[in-house]
Amino acid sequence: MAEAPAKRITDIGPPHHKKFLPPVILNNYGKWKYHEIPRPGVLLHVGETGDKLWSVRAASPRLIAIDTLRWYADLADKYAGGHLRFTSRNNVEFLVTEEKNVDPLIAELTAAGYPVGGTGNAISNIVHTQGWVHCHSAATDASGIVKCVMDELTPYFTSMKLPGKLRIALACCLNMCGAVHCSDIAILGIHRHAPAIKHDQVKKVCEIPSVVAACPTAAIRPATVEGNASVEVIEENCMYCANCYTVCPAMPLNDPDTDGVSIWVGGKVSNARTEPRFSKLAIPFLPNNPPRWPEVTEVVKKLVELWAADARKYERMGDWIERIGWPRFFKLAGIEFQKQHIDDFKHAGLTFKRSTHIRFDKA
Amino acid sequence: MAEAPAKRITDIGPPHHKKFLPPVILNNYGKWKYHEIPRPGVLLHVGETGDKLWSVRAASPRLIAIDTLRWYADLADKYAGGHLRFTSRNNVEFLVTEEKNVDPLIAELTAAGYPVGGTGNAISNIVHTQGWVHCHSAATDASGIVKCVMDELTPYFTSMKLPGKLRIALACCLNMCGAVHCSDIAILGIHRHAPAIKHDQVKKVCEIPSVVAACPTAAIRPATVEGNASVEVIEENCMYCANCYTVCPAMPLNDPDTDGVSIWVGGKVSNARTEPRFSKLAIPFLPNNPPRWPEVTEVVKKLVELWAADARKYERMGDWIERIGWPRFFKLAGIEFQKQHIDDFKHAGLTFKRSTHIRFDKA
Amino acid sequence: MAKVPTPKLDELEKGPWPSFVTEIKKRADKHAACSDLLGILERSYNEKIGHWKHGGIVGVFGYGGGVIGRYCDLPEDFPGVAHFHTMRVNMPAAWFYTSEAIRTLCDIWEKHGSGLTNMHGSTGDIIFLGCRTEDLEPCFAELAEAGFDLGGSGSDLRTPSCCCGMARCEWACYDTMGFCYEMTQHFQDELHRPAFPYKFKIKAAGCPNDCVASIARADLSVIGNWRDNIQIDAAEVTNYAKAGLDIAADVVNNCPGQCIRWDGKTLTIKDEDCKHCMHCINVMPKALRPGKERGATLLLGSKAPIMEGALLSSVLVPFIEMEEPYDDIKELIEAIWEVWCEDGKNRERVGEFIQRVGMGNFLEAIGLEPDPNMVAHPRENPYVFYNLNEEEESDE
Amino acid sequence: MAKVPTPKLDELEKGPWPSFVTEIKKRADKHAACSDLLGILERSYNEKIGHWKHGGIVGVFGYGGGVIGRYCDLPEDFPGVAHFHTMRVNMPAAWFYTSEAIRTLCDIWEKHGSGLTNMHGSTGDIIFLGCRTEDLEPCFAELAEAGFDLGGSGSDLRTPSCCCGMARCEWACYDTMGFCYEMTQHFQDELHRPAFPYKFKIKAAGCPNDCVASIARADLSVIGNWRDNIQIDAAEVTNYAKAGLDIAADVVNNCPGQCIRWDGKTLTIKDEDCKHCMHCINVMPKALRPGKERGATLLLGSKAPIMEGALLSSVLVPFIEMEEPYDDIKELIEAIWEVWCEDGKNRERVGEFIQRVGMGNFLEAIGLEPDPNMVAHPRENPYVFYNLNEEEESDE
Ligand code: SRM
Ligand code: SRM
Ligand code: SRM
Ligand code: SRM
Ligand code: SF4
Ligand code: SF4
Ligand code: SF4
Ligand code: SF4
Ligand code: SF4
Ligand code: SF4
Ligand code: SF4
Ligand code: SF4
Repeated sequence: MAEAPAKRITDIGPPHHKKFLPPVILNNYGKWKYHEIPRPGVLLHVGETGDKLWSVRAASPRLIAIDTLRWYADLADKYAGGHLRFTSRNNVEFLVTEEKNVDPLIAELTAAGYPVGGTGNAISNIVHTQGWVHCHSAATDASGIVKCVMDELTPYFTSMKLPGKLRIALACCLNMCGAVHCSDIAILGIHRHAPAIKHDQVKKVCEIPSVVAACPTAAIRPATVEGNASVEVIEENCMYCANCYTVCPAMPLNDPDTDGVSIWVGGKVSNARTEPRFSKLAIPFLPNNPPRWPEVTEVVKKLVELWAADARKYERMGDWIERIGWPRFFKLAGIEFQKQHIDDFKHAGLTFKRSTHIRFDKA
Repeated sequence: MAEAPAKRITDIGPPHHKKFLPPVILNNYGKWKYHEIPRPGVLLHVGETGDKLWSVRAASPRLIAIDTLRWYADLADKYAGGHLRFTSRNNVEFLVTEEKNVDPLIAELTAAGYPVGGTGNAISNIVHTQGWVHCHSAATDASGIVKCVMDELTPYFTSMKLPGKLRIALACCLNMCGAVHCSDIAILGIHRHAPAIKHDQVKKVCEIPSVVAACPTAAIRPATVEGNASVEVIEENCMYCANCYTVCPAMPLNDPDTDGVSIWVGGKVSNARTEPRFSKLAIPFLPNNPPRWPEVTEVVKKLVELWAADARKYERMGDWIERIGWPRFFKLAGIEFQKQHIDDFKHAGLTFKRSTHIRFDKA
Repeated sequence: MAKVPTPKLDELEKGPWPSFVTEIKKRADKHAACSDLLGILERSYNEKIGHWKHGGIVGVFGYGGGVIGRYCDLPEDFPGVAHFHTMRVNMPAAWFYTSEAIRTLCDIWEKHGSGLTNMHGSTGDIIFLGCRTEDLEPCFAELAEAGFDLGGSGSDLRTPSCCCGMARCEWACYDTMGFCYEMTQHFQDELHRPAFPYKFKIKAAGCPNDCVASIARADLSVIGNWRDNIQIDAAEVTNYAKAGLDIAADVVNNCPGQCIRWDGKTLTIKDEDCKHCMHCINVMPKALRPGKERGATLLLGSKAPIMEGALLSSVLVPFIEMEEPYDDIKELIEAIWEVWCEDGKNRERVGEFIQRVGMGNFLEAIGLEPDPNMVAHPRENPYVFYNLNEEEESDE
Repeated sequence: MAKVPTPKLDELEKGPWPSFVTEIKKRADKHAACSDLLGILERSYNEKIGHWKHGGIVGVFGYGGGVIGRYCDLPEDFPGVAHFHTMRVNMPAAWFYTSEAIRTLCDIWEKHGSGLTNMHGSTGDIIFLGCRTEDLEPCFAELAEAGFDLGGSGSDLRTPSCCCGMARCEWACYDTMGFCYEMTQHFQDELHRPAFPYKFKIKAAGCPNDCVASIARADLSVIGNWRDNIQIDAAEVTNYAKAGLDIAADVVNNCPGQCIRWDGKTLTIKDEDCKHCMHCINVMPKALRPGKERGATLLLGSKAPIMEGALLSSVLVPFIEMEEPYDDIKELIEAIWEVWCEDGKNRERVGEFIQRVGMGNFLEAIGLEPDPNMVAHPRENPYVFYNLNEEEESDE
């Protein structure tokens, strides 16, 4: 750590947001009346006073260079009185008060390769994580898969023709940075081999009791290996969560051959209609196949279109599957139901089918 | 054990049922067409051939003397060609083939104090267990409470005016002999004190490792007490399930002051409409107050009538509560919601309210 | 009468419901066990505590199950119930009797025991309540002579039970009684000689109404089902409507499959969406019936709470044809027992065992393929096991 | 450009979605970190494995959080990313900026780091991606000068975040941004100096639509709600109907409270049955609005799967009025932290902690009464704890 400078400013927190809000917002703060979506990617909010605000939403790769940020600033100055924001799904929004600016702004964004959309019954940006760009823990890349999947799904970003919202998220390991576990479709990096233990280092860089305590399935126990105080992993109890690696760098799990991604479906967050719920395992494993991950993009697209074709209005992915039932979902999706789909962790019994409410395939 | 007699017959199993079936059943076996309930307690089954069978169902205390059984046999001979059966809820049924015998049979049963009913949308017999009549484990009596509760509910046995079926069951301890855990209303005997350990006997009559393993909450550990190899119970981890007592007689839990019953609601078994489900805790504790258990009878009657007044047709207790919500159930029932109602065992988190789907009391 | 006054128990002779106290009193003059039972019970009613001692290993020769030993803790005061064992007598399937059979049982039990019974116990047995140790064997011999045998207790197969099924119900999708009888006979050894990690119960219901509560209290729940279309008698539908049944409200709106249509004239069912819940059939028994391709759904693992919490049985085989002598089911049961006996812990029910070893592993061990009908939904947690080493090896 | 060819990454510049590779390339000529990032990433794409080492304790003076240390494992080949730490800069509430603020951030980050960012990280921070150790402190100083501070990392309060709420949404039931700001400021110490058993996240959503996914990923989820009646503008309802909205199918049939009636003319809501799901309001924003008695529901405990499995937050306070400076909520948070810091295990999130100690005990410890709204349903297992000894003692 650097030495402390003479006069340090600390603990000031972020700037107060009111400094950054445009006048139309300051004037209508808490007094918006309703909104409309005049075209995909544009939200029109109308205040009690009649004031109007057009928010223009554009796609973002999330990993952005300051060059692009400065261009955003320029666009904001040109069309939006210098006001912009980012959304909880990492899109950028320009806060426009003059209707005439909306179309030129959209034209400029689109021309530069930043599609406008993500509103209403659309697919918005993929919430994701660091992957091979920054994290030591990643079982797959993040930005790369996101790019490939969204390349396929852009038409659903720029239009609003889906039955409801569809939220996709990606996390590159089981730590699940982001709300992957409650997404309509989640893409999750996974390992499939127990940690490789560097026995000569464990004692030096890790606290053995913490390592033992870190394992959700109690697969780790202290052991002396080749004369080193270390740990051993009971391989059949290991499900590759990498929590041991999180607390102990001497236990890496990354492996080019067996790492890959799994696909989860049917989660949601909003309370609209049905309660929030977790995503469930659809496809246990797809290989890491950079740079374009064809297996992943294909299956995500297929799942989206299956849902889009069959779901009722407003029916989120999970609501749709609940209605048609998981057996039919597996059949329609052409996914083989495997051992891995059946829960075998703590609450497993509660996920078993505890009734005869079965739908049979009729001949 | 007695010495083996010279020529023993063993492993013959029960008599074949066809020996006991009346001709009308043998002739219509698997060929019944439909049924009607011409009056409470009477099922009329009609075969494809047009054959008719009236089954007359009468209440039974389940604990019956052979004197009564012989009287049943006489009644069967007199009205039912010598044919009778018992139901899965311990009622007796006379299998009558001549319509003219139905009413006199009912009259005779009723006159003798054996009400006829339990069919259709009624309360049938209470499935129950041994209690103080026979079991060492009982935290309450069984037959006694059943008698008191059914004395109150007999009008719902002899009529069919309820919204749906209502199944009550009683178990005198957490072993829950009978399907108590899936009943519309369950009455369950409970202890509320940790076992009293007879340290001088543990080693003699119990296997210490089995005792330790028997505790669902890991409250037991081996210990030397007053020089005896024995066990100790970490009292704050004990929830009085008595599983230790089941495997070790030296650890009794019975206690006149703190034993009593708890009331559970909303379970069901059938797959009709909704899936089978467990009963949930309504009242954590009511005292053992023999001989008439007024607190228990009162509350059970109240719950039945609350449900009867508010439920929709076919709506089982649990379906009704699901519809109105647990908060309103507690309010209507006048039951205080307490710490004990909130699950704190293994799957507790799954029973928490994980959404904002809340109904507020409107002013 | 009881030898002592029983003012508390006497209170339980009042009221419209038949009284178990009256029943005991019927025998109080005839058998010491019955008068002393009244006495000791009155004492329990006063003291709010039971007076029975824990267990006791008694039984009949060559059997490990079928008798529950019971001694009271006040033998001096109540010698009549010093021994008060119960015998579990295997009932006939679905509890059908002739008056003659009833009298035979009464005669035997009058001779060898208290004359008190439970008709029936919660597992389904005829319970002979109150037997002295020395009476067990003679009682058993006479029962056997009369064609009766004991049921299960301890860590064995428990007495299988079933609903009345085809004998008295139009909805039975298979012969519950025949199946129950066949299982009981086929597994006599497993029933009488405890050799399992814990008890194993089989219950057979003819349709999803599940009138023996099998899904809540049987390690193997066999529930009748059909896989083709519900049979509709259009004329009878019309009759129900005419008779005032509100088909839209009472039937259509309650259908969990959301697959019934009623336009005021015709009722149609989209059978591929039917969840086989029975409701529509229950409401209109003359008009609707289960389909013709009948069989059963096999579910596994229900039990009471101790120790991991109660379980409901869950789907193991979504649909199976039920054909005597049920060899496929017997094989499946044996495969389950084999795996469970090999790896189950002491006092671990099969439902708990499956949760511990994992359903996927369990299925592999018994040789069944995973089926999406086995789950309410696929897993939510990402803790997925693989066995790539083994897989690679087995690839070679 | 990257110093090495990047044919794989180049593939990711194709297609309609904006490319992160293009973004990195924009800086590749300007900063060695960016060209080497391309190089090392291409290597990962070839080898299917990341090239970053585990952690590394770096930071700014006096803070325990806000910086994630990162070193690559190929520093010789890619010296530009030998150090590649990230700084988590606390974003303004709901991510509102002026162009000026954006430019200020860009200038600072151009001077002290790679010039690559995430706008934003999953917790909400501005992520400065790729900083050398020696640049951390000067960068921090300049940020502070410009009015920015770092966010959380490690076992501290994480950067609170919120939806745009009253700033840009008609449904906000409280001032999410004001609340978020106030919490962030009030708990500056907890945010910068990790002293908890594990991380603690706060997320604030203005209504049950939960546009910051707070219920899935915040230890404390604050979700706006109302407790009176939905406001209905009858004229606008008519307009929707006229405009072709199928109110029966689209609104009434989707209402989980089953409490909306629409007779073709008038829409009525039985508000005591309303579950506050927002659906009807979402569909008819001009006609329906949340009630006037507004506040929030507080929920506790959501988190990602490791280690006990993922959790959703569950109701702690069904309804609370939201009044600056939110003293009651601050006190509640402090009470929660106190109990959790006292008894929580290392790396045990508060949601897991509650499950371990029991919700009932937890409520007692923080001084809240049990409420039936806290549970989906009461317990199913009979494993109920009592403390009769203590109760008797406290009775005295
Ligand atoms: C801008 C943003 C909040 C922010 O502060 O950044 C936002 C803004 C709005 N949301 Fe949202 N939501 C935003 C993230 C979310 C999230 C969080 C997430 O996706 O991670 C959710 C929960 C998603 C989930 O359930 O998995 C969310 C669930 C909703 C819903 C409920 C949708 C449903 O049917 O389940 C509505 C209601 C609706 O759209 O009818 C809604 C409605 C709205 C409205 C219409 C509210 C309003 O009156 O202004 C706003 C425009 C929505 C639109 O884009 O069509 N917003 N909204 C977020 C935009 C993210 C993006 O770039 O796409
Ligand atoms: C006789 C008996 C079977 C036996 O072999 O002994 C039986 C017989 C019939 N049951 Fe049952 N059920 C019998 C125990 C059960 C049980 C088990 C239990 O109570 O422990 C259940 C599951 C209860 C539960 O869900 O908790 C049961 C759930 C049903 C249902 C579904 C009711 C529902 O709406 O949930 C029906 C359908 C109906 O009644 O409409 C049904 C229907 C029937 C029918 C109508 C079947 C028929 O066509 O003959 C029979 C007359 C019912 C009546 O009493 O109204 N039977 N029935 C049992 C009588 C017990 C008694 O003495 O009261
Ligand atoms: C007699 C009977 C109750 C009754 O009055 O009807 C009974 C009585 C006893 N049961 Fe039971 N169980 C009886 C049916 C049940 C049922 C219901 C069923 O079989 O459908 C259950 C719940 C279903 C299940 O198996 O889970 C049941 C779950 C238990 C348990 C808990 C087992 C578990 O896995 O959690 C125990 C404890 C044990 O086995 O140690 C138990 C243990 C006992 C013991 C042997 C007590 C003990 O700890 O050793 C009781 C002897 C009482 C006595 O003195 O007569 N009994 N027991 C039932 C057997 C009669 C018969 O054979 O027909
Ligand atoms: C940067 C970020 C991902 C991103 O690309 O956006 C991130 C990155 C990391 N997270 Fe995260 N988490 C990030 C948001 C989240 C979220 C989402 C959220 O906060 O809304 C979650 C899920 C919600 C939750 O907290 O449960 C999340 C759940 C985790 C976990 C699992 C925690 C758990 O209790 O299960 C870990 C493991 C740990 O803490 O050791 C973790 C650990 C990590 C570490 C520090 C890796 C580690 O093992 O030490 C990652 C550093 C990556 C890197 O090299 O930059 N991260 N992490 C997010 C923070 C940016 C920001 O400050 O804005
Ligand atoms: S999900 Fe895992 S690999 Fe990805 S950023 Fe988070 S901790 Fe790192
Ligand atoms: S990867 Fe997870 S399951 Fe495997 S040993 Fe490490 S902590 Fe345990
Ligand atoms: S429930 Fe308990 S006390 Fe009652 S009979 Fe069964 S084991 Fe005995
Ligand atoms: S009563 Fe139950 S919880 Fe208490 S010590 Fe015995 S086995 Fe454990
Ligand atoms: S389970 Fe079905 S077949 Fe058996 S008696 Fe009940 S309704 Fe009839
Ligand atoms: S059996 Fe049940 S699910 Fe099937 S059509 Fe009838 S009511 Fe619907
Ligand atoms: S959570 Fe509610 S208040 Fe906040 S932006 Fe979303 S819809 Fe608006
Ligand atoms: S908010 Fe939801 S529950 Fe309430 S009335 Fe509207 S749709 Fe129904």
